[in-house]
Amino acid sequence: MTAFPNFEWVQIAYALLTLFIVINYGMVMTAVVRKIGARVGGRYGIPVWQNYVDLLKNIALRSKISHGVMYYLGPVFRLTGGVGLLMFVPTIYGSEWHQNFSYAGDLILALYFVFFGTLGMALGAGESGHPHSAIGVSRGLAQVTMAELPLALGVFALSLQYQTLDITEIVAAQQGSIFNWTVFTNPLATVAAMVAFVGTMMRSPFDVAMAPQEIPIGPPTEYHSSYLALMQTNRVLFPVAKTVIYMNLFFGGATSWAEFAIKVFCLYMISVVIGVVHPRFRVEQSIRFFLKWGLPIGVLSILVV
Amino acid sequence: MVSPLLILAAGLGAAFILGLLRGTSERPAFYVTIAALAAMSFVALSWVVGLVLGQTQPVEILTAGARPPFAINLFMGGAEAALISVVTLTGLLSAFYMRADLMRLGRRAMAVLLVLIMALSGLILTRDLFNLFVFIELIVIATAGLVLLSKDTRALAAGFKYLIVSQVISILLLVGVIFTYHAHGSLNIDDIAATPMAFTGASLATFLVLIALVLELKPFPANGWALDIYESAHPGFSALFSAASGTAALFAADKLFTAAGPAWLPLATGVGIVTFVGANLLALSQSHDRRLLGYSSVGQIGLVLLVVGQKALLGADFAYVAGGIVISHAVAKAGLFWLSGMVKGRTLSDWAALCQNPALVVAFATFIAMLTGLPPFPAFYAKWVLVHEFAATGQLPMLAIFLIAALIEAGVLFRWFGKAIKHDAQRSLTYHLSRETIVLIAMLAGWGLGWVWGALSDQGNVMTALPLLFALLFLPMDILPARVKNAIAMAGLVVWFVISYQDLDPLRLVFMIIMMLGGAVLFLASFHHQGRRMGFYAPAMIMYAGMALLLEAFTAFQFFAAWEMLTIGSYFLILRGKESEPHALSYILFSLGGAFALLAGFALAAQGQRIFWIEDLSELTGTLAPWVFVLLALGFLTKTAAMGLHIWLPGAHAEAETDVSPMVSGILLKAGLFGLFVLVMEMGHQRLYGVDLTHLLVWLGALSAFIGAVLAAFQEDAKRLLAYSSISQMGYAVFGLALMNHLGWLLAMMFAINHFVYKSMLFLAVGGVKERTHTRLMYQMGGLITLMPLSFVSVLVGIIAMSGVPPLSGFGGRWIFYNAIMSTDLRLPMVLVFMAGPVGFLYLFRLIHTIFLGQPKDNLRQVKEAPFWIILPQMLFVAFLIAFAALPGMILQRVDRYIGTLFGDQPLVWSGRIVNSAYGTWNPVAIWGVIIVVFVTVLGLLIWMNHNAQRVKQFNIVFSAERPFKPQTTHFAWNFFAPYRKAMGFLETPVSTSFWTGVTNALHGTAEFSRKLYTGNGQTYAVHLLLFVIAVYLISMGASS
Amino acid sequence: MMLSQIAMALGFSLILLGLYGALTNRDIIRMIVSFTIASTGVNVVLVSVGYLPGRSAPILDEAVPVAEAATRITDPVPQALVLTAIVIGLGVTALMLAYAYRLFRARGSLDISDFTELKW
Amino acid sequence: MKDVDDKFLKNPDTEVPLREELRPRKVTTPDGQEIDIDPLRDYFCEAKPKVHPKAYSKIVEDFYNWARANSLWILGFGTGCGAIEMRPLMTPRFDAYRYGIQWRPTPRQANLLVISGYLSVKTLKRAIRAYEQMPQPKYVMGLGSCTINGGMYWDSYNTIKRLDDYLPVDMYVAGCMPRPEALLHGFMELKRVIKEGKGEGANLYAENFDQYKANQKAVIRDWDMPDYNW
Repeated sequence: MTAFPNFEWVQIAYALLTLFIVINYGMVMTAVVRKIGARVGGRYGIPVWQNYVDLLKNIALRSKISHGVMYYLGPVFRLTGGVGLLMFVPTIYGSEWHQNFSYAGDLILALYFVFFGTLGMALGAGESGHPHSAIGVSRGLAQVTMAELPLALGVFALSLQYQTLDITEIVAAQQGSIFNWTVFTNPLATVAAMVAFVGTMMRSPFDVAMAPQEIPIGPPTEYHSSYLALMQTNRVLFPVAKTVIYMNLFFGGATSWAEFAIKVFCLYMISVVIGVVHPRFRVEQSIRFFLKWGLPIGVLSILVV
Repeated sequence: MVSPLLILAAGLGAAFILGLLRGTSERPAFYVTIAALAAMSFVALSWVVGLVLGQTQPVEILTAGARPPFAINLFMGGAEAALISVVTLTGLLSAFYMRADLMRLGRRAMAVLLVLIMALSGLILTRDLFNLFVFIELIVIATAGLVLLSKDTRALAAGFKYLIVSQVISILLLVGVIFTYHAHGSLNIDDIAATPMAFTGASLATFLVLIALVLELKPFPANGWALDIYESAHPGFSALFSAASGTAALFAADKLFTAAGPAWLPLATGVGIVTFVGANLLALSQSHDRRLLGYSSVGQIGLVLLVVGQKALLGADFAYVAGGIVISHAVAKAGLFWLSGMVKGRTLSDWAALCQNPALVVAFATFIAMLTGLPPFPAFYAKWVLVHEFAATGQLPMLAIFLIAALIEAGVLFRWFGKAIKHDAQRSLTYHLSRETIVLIAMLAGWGLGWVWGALSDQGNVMTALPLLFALLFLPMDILPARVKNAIAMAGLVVWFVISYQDLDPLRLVFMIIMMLGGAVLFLASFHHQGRRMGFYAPAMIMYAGMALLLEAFTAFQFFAAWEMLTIGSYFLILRGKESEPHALSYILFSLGGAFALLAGFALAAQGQRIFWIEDLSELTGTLAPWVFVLLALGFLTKTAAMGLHIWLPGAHAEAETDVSPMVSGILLKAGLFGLFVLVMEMGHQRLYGVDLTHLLVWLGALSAFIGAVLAAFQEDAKRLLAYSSISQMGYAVFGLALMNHLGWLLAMMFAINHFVYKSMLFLAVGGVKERTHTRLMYQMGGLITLMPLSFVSVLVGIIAMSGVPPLSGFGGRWIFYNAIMSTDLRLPMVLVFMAGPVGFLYLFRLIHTIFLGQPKDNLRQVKEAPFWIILPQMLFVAFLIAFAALPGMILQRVDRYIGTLFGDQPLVWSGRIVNSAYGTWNPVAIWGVIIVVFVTVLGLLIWMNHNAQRVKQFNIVFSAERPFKPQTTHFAWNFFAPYRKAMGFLETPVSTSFWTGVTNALHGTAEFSRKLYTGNGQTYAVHLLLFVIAVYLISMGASS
Repeated sequence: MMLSQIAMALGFSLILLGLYGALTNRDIIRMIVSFTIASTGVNVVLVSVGYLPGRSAPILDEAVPVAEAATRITDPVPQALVLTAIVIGLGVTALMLAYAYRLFRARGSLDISDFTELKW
Repeated sequence: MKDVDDKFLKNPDTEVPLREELRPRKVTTPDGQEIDIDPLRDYFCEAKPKVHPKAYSKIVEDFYNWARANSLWILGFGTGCGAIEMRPLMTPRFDAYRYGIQWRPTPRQANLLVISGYLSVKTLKRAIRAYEQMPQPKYVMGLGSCTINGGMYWDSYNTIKRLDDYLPVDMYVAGCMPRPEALLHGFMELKRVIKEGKGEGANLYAENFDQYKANQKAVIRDWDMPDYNW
């Protein structure tokens, strides 16, 4: 087992534990976020367990249809992308339990594995034959080309700064004081990456791919029942997994689940807050936004490192 | 040895005998003519053989029993014997060729023909100035007589114009002769040579003699009359006029230039280069085949005149160079004129009739290759030496002009070839077995001469290279069934690999694996073709031969010859595509342009060294080195289709046949990459005006990677999309290479391997789809996943691999990329590369979605999976990709170690299956493990929950409570990235296309404008002639004072 | 010496005259005549170059014994050349006239500017 | 099951021709063969709806029903004036979200089809299609008297009078129009019905499929779709 250094079966249990915690955290957190949104709007809002109920309801649906093999596999790709991303990133710094399988690769693996689910989902949506799905994918891909750019630049600046691509080492370098966090040592890279963060969270103003009420909901138009359940699971898991990366890279990581919960929540709220006060961008508008703001900041960040 | 005088005597004697025959007995007359010509040829050839074998010595023949200057003397040496052989053999073959017309016109015509050949031989033999004049006048008379052979009534006018001009020339010549005599007291050329005169007023006589002979060579622009003759005369005679008369006149001019002394050589150089450029430029706008051949003849003769002008500098090489070009020209031009006699129509497209006869197509290709100086023909060796001489003597502007004009010439000829191959024949061939035989004899002579020149070359004989011979074997084997040839070709590639892989370093080995074994795998797809598939295997194997030789090239010459070979082979391959004519032309032009840049680069680097070893590039220093780097890089970047030099690629790759596209994309592009590898490995960092050239390469690579991807996203044509994607991928590779660090090079290698695999796979898959759907437009497809599942799988694997998503091998490339850029100080170009990555998703998704997903169309509802033989290699590639993704070490580790020896570092640590760099880790097996386990678990979960899903059909979609109208209106495919185009469409502006279009338009415009010079009026031509003489005189006076 | 110079000047004048004529007359026959004039001029020039005053024609007979030939005759070479040139000139002129005849037969015209189908 | 309104039964003698795009036709493949295309057969799944049994164990079914009741996803399909009454439910005043109710833009993800007013025959076709595309179990709620007996359109020439003849209605909310409070109450009642395991309209529809189809086809003149829209 040279490929799996120090592999023990218990690691799988640890990883499942991480997965369990993160999914539940995601379920509750997204519900809480929605509830906060409702309260801000003067509504009571959904119950915090609503996500569980919806999930269960979808699994409990009786009739299902399938448009074909790729359609069937789309949600599988999607969830594998989310779970895999979580598995490839150390969740809690210093905890042997929650390193997951991060020895499989480094930051680059995480950055590229983000696309795994996107690609599979896009393919599945494509096979449904629904034009709205294709339109949604077209928009989403077009937007992501530029949205990922500031992140790539920020990460490049960051890895130049720390001279490593290993997430654990990057987190380790930020320990000690809050001022060791990248957000303070390298604010430009952080800002650049956060632009990308906001841009890829599928929230307003960058939610033109889903565009509810316009092209119904884009790629998942044809998905329902357990397919949708898998996607819902991913929908709560994936943003958290992604936020974990940002947390690890820019905000000192987390040494405990409590710190994890707070940091992820705060980061997540950034995109929520921006989202509730901004109307939706069209694709070319958001691309211009990234070119106008994300790109210069990113370039600056790689130049000053 | 028979006296050379017999050559003249036989001609004259036979002409007299013809006079004695009865006017009605054409047949005996013809036999007499043939016998005389055969006798003349025999004598000439026996002299050649004798002189070559050393059995005889060159001989001076005295006439009238007195020594010069009191009598005329002739001289028979090696050059004379060879050229007379050319003249007489051309005469003999042309006589056979013109048999019907000669019989029609009777013995007088035959006599005139004999006199012409005799006079041409005399022109070559004579060492007497006045005798020269006499022979020239005889040639004029005979020519004017033979022009009348043509059934074209316009030939009459052409002949008269010729006579007018000849009158003027003879006046100039005679006046020149008499004053030369007055000055030297002798008419013997050798006597004149003994006391050469500098260019002064008194030497006006010499000038007149020389200019008269130059005018005989039809210099640009004083040559309208000659073009009219070419256009209207009988092709058999035109062959003589171009090949034999041109050769003889050139030799005469050479004799006199030698006699006049080196001070006069610039005159030849000047007139030669102007003629070479002008004639080729004007040929651009010709649509009449024979007139085009005329221009080409004029250009070639100008080229030889240029070589004559370089005589003093070329020294011992002169005969080799001039002879190479002259003889290539003679054989090729005679062959082409003979061919033109078999083609009925007179436009270039009418040559499509040749396609009925493959042997003639091969002959046509041979002649064009001979004219453009491609290997292995004599002109190739000649051009090599000539260019090196230019470079060694610092005549750089001349070098540039020469290469540009040669490129224009190639453009003219290959445009013609393309038309002939690709257009539909309106009229069939006028077929005569004898005529075909004659043409084929000329073709064989061409190949034979190629061998001779190769044997004489000190660089090595291209014709003896085993791969090339193997490739040429496919010409006669073309009658075999395609599958047999295919098996032989595959076996050839594998065998070559087996016998040669041991001597290679790992870097070359990887390229060898890609090119030879990869090529063999790609040939699997060719099993799909049934029947004979004429004309496919020879070019394909020539291309592979070029690549095989390229990898084992150690001298610049070997490298260049191999490069030209793979270029020409791939050109013929690309030309086979359905609509590929313009694209193949732009391909060959860019490739030859690139090859000429290589040639110039090597020549500059060699600085007169006879054998230049590639590895000596590293020892170049001083101001020269960066320029060499620029030129070589330019050459290689043309092949890798870097941004700006890329416009040939999309069309060429897209229009090529299904199994050709992967060859030219997956394999051929690697040749350019290999060249760049060699270049940066040997030359490293070079600075020009303080700019590190590798930095420029980094930028260029990044730009290609980005723009190529953006352009790919906007294509509607699946194969064009893949072609643009190749530009992008090659951009990555160039980028990695130019980073000039260990990981950068490993990155380039990784891309070379990956790009070969997935691009071949994708091209095959898309090609397979095209085979079934008969279209390449993606929006016309859709929903093919259920019909062509295996093609879908290979596209799926291909796009995952190419986009760099883990776990497939593209991710390895990305991982190395990040590690490589960590250790470089260049940062800004990364922005472009970072942008290129996600854009890759755009076109890849579009590719798979619009073809395989979405709504199936009515007419494609019942298409079948792509043919087995097209699928088979794809599946092999899929397997390889997966294996390579899990175990990249099996190839990369060795390469990595080798690159380590070059840089003296070892940034990657291979511990077991894990790769560690200074910055991070890549554990491909673990990645696979995690992903597979998660994927299977989730899939199992879904199947457990949704196993009873109802399979529905294409219109069972929610459509706002409506139903879709038709599949065509429901498939979202055309202009798929409309939003992206809205934002980034400005990148689509065809800047480089406009630039290159501008260049060609300017050339065409100039040609179109300048050719109005040739008004067709004989008097105007005479005026041109006089003005030309005056202009040359004034210019040379100015130059010498 | 005067004589040869006059002859040479005359010869060149004839050449120029002939060329002028050939280039300005459109009629083919006139052109041919002009060329004949020009070649006559060339012949005159040839002869004038070889002319040595006071010597006799280079014919070896009783009047000029072989032994004295070198000092008594003019240069024979130009004269030989002229003879040849005349012959050739005749041939070319005849050919041109033949062409003129056939051109006229073909087109009914002798204007050189009518024969410009072949151009560009 | 009552019979349909006989007022505008379509005349069986005048057959409405099939739309051009749905007519069987011949198409030439790239290889030049002629193939037959029958759009209705080739483009649409022809399977009939199945009756789906309840979960094997009662407690699981109860649990599922609880989840179904607390996660009512409404298809945003407004007919008639009732659509206006639904909007306030999303506002702070009524806030239906707190009951687990939300609106989905696609039938695939919705469980509850609210017919919010009168249905013209033309709209009926769309309603049927939307209903059939929803996954089981699914519920129909009729708003206002129009869906019960035609209401003010009782003698209209092209408005259906009893929704129940065409789709299995689980819950009617009376009124013309019912106010949002009434709607909320209706939802609460529907939740109760579902929790009791009586929300089996979809199975009813599948069981009496032929009857429903006959009723639907009796009024819809241009039936240009398959019998069941998957």
